[in-house]
Amino acid sequence: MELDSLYQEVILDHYRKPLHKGLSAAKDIQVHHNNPSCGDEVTLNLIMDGQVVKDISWDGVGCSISMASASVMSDLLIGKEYKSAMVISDAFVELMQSKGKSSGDEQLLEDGVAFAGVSKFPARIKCALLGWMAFKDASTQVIA
Amino acid sequence: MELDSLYQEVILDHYRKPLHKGLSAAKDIQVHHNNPSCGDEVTLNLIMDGQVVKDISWDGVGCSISMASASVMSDLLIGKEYKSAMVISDAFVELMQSKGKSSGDEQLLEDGVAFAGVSKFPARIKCALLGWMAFKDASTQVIA
Amino acid sequence: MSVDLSKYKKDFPVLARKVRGGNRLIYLDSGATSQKPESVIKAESDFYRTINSAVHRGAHLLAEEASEAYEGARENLAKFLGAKTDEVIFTKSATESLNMIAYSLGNPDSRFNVKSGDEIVVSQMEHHANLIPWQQLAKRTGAKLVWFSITDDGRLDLSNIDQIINKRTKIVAITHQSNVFGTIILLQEIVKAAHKVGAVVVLDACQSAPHFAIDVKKLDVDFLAFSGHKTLGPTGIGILWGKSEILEKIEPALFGGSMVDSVTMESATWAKAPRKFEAGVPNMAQAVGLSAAIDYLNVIGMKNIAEHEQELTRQLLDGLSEISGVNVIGPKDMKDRGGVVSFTVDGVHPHDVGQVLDQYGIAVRTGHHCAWPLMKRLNLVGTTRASFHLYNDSEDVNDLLAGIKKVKEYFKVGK
Amino acid sequence: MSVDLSKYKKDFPVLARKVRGGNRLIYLDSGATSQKPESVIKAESDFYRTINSAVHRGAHLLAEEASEAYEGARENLAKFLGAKTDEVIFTKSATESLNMIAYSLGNPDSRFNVKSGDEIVVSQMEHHANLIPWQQLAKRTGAKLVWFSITDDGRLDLSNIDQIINKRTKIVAITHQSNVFGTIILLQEIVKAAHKVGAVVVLDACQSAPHFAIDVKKLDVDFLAFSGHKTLGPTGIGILWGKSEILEKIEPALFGGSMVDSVTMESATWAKAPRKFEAGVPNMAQAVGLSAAIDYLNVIGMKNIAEHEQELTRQLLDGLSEISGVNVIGPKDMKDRGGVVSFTVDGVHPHDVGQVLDQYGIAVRTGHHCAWPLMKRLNLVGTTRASFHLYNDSEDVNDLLAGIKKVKEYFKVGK
Ligand SMILES: Cc1ncc(COP(=O)(O)O)c(C=O)c1O
Ligand SMILES: Cc1ncc(COP(=O)(O)O)c(C=O)c1O
Repeated sequence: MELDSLYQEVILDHYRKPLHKGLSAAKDIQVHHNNPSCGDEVTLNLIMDGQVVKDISWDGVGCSISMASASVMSDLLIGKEYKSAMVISDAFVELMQSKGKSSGDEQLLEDGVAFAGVSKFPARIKCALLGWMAFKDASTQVIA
Repeated sequence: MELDSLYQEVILDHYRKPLHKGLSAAKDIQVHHNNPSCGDEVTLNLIMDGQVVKDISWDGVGCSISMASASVMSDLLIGKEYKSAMVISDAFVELMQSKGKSSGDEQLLEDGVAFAGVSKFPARIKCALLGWMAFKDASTQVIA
Repeated sequence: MSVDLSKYKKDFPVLARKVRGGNRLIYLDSGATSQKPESVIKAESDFYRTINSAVHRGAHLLAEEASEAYEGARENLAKFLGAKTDEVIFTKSATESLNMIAYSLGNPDSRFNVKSGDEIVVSQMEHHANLIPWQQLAKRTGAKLVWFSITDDGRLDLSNIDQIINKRTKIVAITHQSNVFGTIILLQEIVKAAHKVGAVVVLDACQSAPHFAIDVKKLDVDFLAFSGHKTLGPTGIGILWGKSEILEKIEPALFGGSMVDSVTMESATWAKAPRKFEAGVPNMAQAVGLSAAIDYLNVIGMKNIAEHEQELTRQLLDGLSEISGVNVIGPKDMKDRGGVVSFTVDGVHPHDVGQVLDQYGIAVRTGHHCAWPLMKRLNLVGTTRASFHLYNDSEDVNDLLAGIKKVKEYFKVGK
Repeated sequence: MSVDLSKYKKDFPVLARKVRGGNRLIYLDSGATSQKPESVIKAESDFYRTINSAVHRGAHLLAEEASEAYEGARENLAKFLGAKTDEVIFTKSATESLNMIAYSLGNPDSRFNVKSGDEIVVSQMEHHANLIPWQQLAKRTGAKLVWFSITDDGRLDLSNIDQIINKRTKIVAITHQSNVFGTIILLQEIVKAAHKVGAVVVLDACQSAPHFAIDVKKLDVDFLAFSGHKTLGPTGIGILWGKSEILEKIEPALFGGSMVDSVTMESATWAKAPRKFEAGVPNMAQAVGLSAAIDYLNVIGMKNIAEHEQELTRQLLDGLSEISGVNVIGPKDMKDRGGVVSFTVDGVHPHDVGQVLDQYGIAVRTGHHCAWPLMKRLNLVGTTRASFHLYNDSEDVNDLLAGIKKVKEYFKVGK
């Protein structure tokens, strides 16, 4: 079923047991992003250690795609250099824009490739990007 | 030609030699009416003698139909009782709304029946009514 | 089913579509926009094919015919609302209608105008289109925005109407039927209270006018707005109706050609309503299309349509009550409610509910339904909403109910 | 004729009509509204027949497809104007576009906002749609309206540009091509002067965008408005283009669904452009129809269309100069002028000229053309106006010239 390409088991797992959910007490910066057309919200705390992403924690309400994606994003980016976090982030955005034509670089995106199917559902792309956009916003602000 | 039912000779004659055109010095009331969609304008001076229309004079710019109609109207209504002027005026309005189905009461409307054809040209009806509406407005104000 | 409207379904070309791997389209999103019968589509394209030209402007045959068609549409809409012809104003949408009134009533040259110290009343269940224009009017003028709360079962809380509508009240803007709950608002008490203090009542009829008979004289409101596209009509056309006595006394909000009485470089005066409120070359083909939609609705009869939708709503509410973990948001009984049903499924986000339903060809709306403050009041992130029009049938409801069960299976929630 | 567009005429169904006792329709009123090719009519009705649903709102397939079509239309329009996609806003008409900017620029929360002491510049040859909104803005804010005069031959008088555009100037709103004279306004000097003092330039492109290629980057204006219905597109759709840096800094003018970032009962914040400026369910089918019109124009090529209309205009001006008692109002030569030709016939009121022409199937516009102040400046009650689009041909011009001679005969004026 077409639907299964959207709701990969990996995604549903992350949705049911999201990683790094729950905001940390400490933070360098906090950002709040939302998706006005559906009401999904993510708040994200970021701690940087120089150029390294030391910690990401987040909270939010939203659909399985948006919550699972925030979970995957945080787990993937914690510990990465800012520069490689950006590379990963760009690769994820590109995957989302691939209209089902790319299956993603598993080396780079790990669990993130599970979202490849989302790119066939235009209305869900912004769900998958919500957490990533929050991270991009937060990290750019800290680095700048 | 269909056009000839619009531009009756009587109309063109009144257009070329309009009656009671040129505003009188004396007046009980002056009204100014215009037709914003085409720019036609009529200014009308009215003198009443009790319930009798003593004098109408007018000036204006506009198409053949609007000018000729003001001419016919003034000539027809001067000297009439207010009440019969209203009857004539109503008959003229009715003729204009007849969509070409009425030829008008010549007894009542005299030269006014020449406008019967106008009722087949919806865009011109308001031209034909411009002077009449000005009279109606002016006389109602004086009588009231 | 007491009224059988099944023969009309075939008039809607889009309903013949197969979606997502061959499923028939089960369109349950008429609250967002309705589908259009062939006669409406044809009326709009026939306008272009035969008489297209600028109304009220040309001296030629096409302009005559276009003007007649356009003004005929106005007459038809007026009859539909029990209004006078000159009280019907064509706008692009209900949203524009509501914004226009807000601008007009905030213009100091309008004889009914809002100023600092005045109050504007709305409710907690308004669509953004009947909320934000009033927030903005309040901001511009210094007036205060106040609102009716809702009760937990999705009704308007009128218990404090005496405080809410008071001497300072200038405008009461209220929805006729909630686009989230389906609740129909009984207006009598509100209109009476508003008129007693000299306030005008603005009715958002977006969810009512397309579904049951409306008579503006009986409702006794002062303004009313609804959208053509929810009324089987084209997109890009809306209605603003206003009482002629009030239209006379207020300034227009859009300025340009065809709405003037005279113009100099410095200033301008206005034509009479409705012209005054229709600046520019109007959405003529859409007005004519909407008029065809009204004709279509009239043939079936608004009473029959309302009854039909009632049946479907009852069937859906009954069915939903039998699925565990499904919560109807809004009235659970048929008292004063229309064919809009919101619900949540425990453990599944509305967006995901909608996605699974879509897989089976079932088109519903998910999210906050442009009623964000209402969602916050309810502590919800959103709902899934099914909404009907005359082309829906009992099978659609059955398929939706079956679909919801599949959603639960898919996400492994409940039994 | 150098460019032969004759094969396109058959694409316009209305042009096959016979009028007034069997005459072919000679449509010379494209300045008021253009005719529509079959592909546009079909694009609009196909939207209803196949993908009709509310964009940006549903979680279902139709909503996806409708959103794609609608946003695709935006992309297409952006390319047409040499603009960024997010700078293109769908409105209902140029009139609405211009009013929206006026409201936005008058909102004190906009970072470019007009206030008392500021000046707004227009010209004496503006259409009411690009005059009255600025009169009203001036009235609302206490700003002053000033204007460029015109020369006797129908050109903009820029001799006092240094006084007209000065330190107090905040907005310069100007037409790109006069809808009465056909004069094309050369913008460079005006734009330079405006930008030098930090003013924004609003371009009324109603009579230009449908007829020749436009590149907003080259024009370097800040806002631009035009109407779909004059551009072979449907009625009920207009374009507002604005520079993204400015769109970011101004408040929207219409409030409602789909344009918000967040909403509480008290206040709301806005989405980014273009969403911020498109409240409510948009005129989707019309946007898609307009996009099809742009496709159609692109296939023919705006350059070819402009050249074709130039040829017809030259032919008409030449022909009119040979009829005694006929006066061209506006430029009599081809320098910087487009396919709009106004004229008067000595001794015959324009309304009567139009009526006689109509009898021969010739559709022209008569009157003040929504440019009343200009008529007063010219001491005219109105003109008769012929205006072209790509579907006109040399035979149309010949028939018009013959028609004018018949007018003179009918009213027995001149030889
Ligand atoms: C120069 C000009 N500006 C503005 C307008 C207004 O356009 P619309 O009536 O389509 O809003 C027109 C056409 O009527 C026009 O010719
Ligand atoms: C209750 C209500 N009010 C207002 C609107 C706005 O209508 P539109 O978007 O057609 O302007 C809608 C629909 O979206 C609605 O449901």
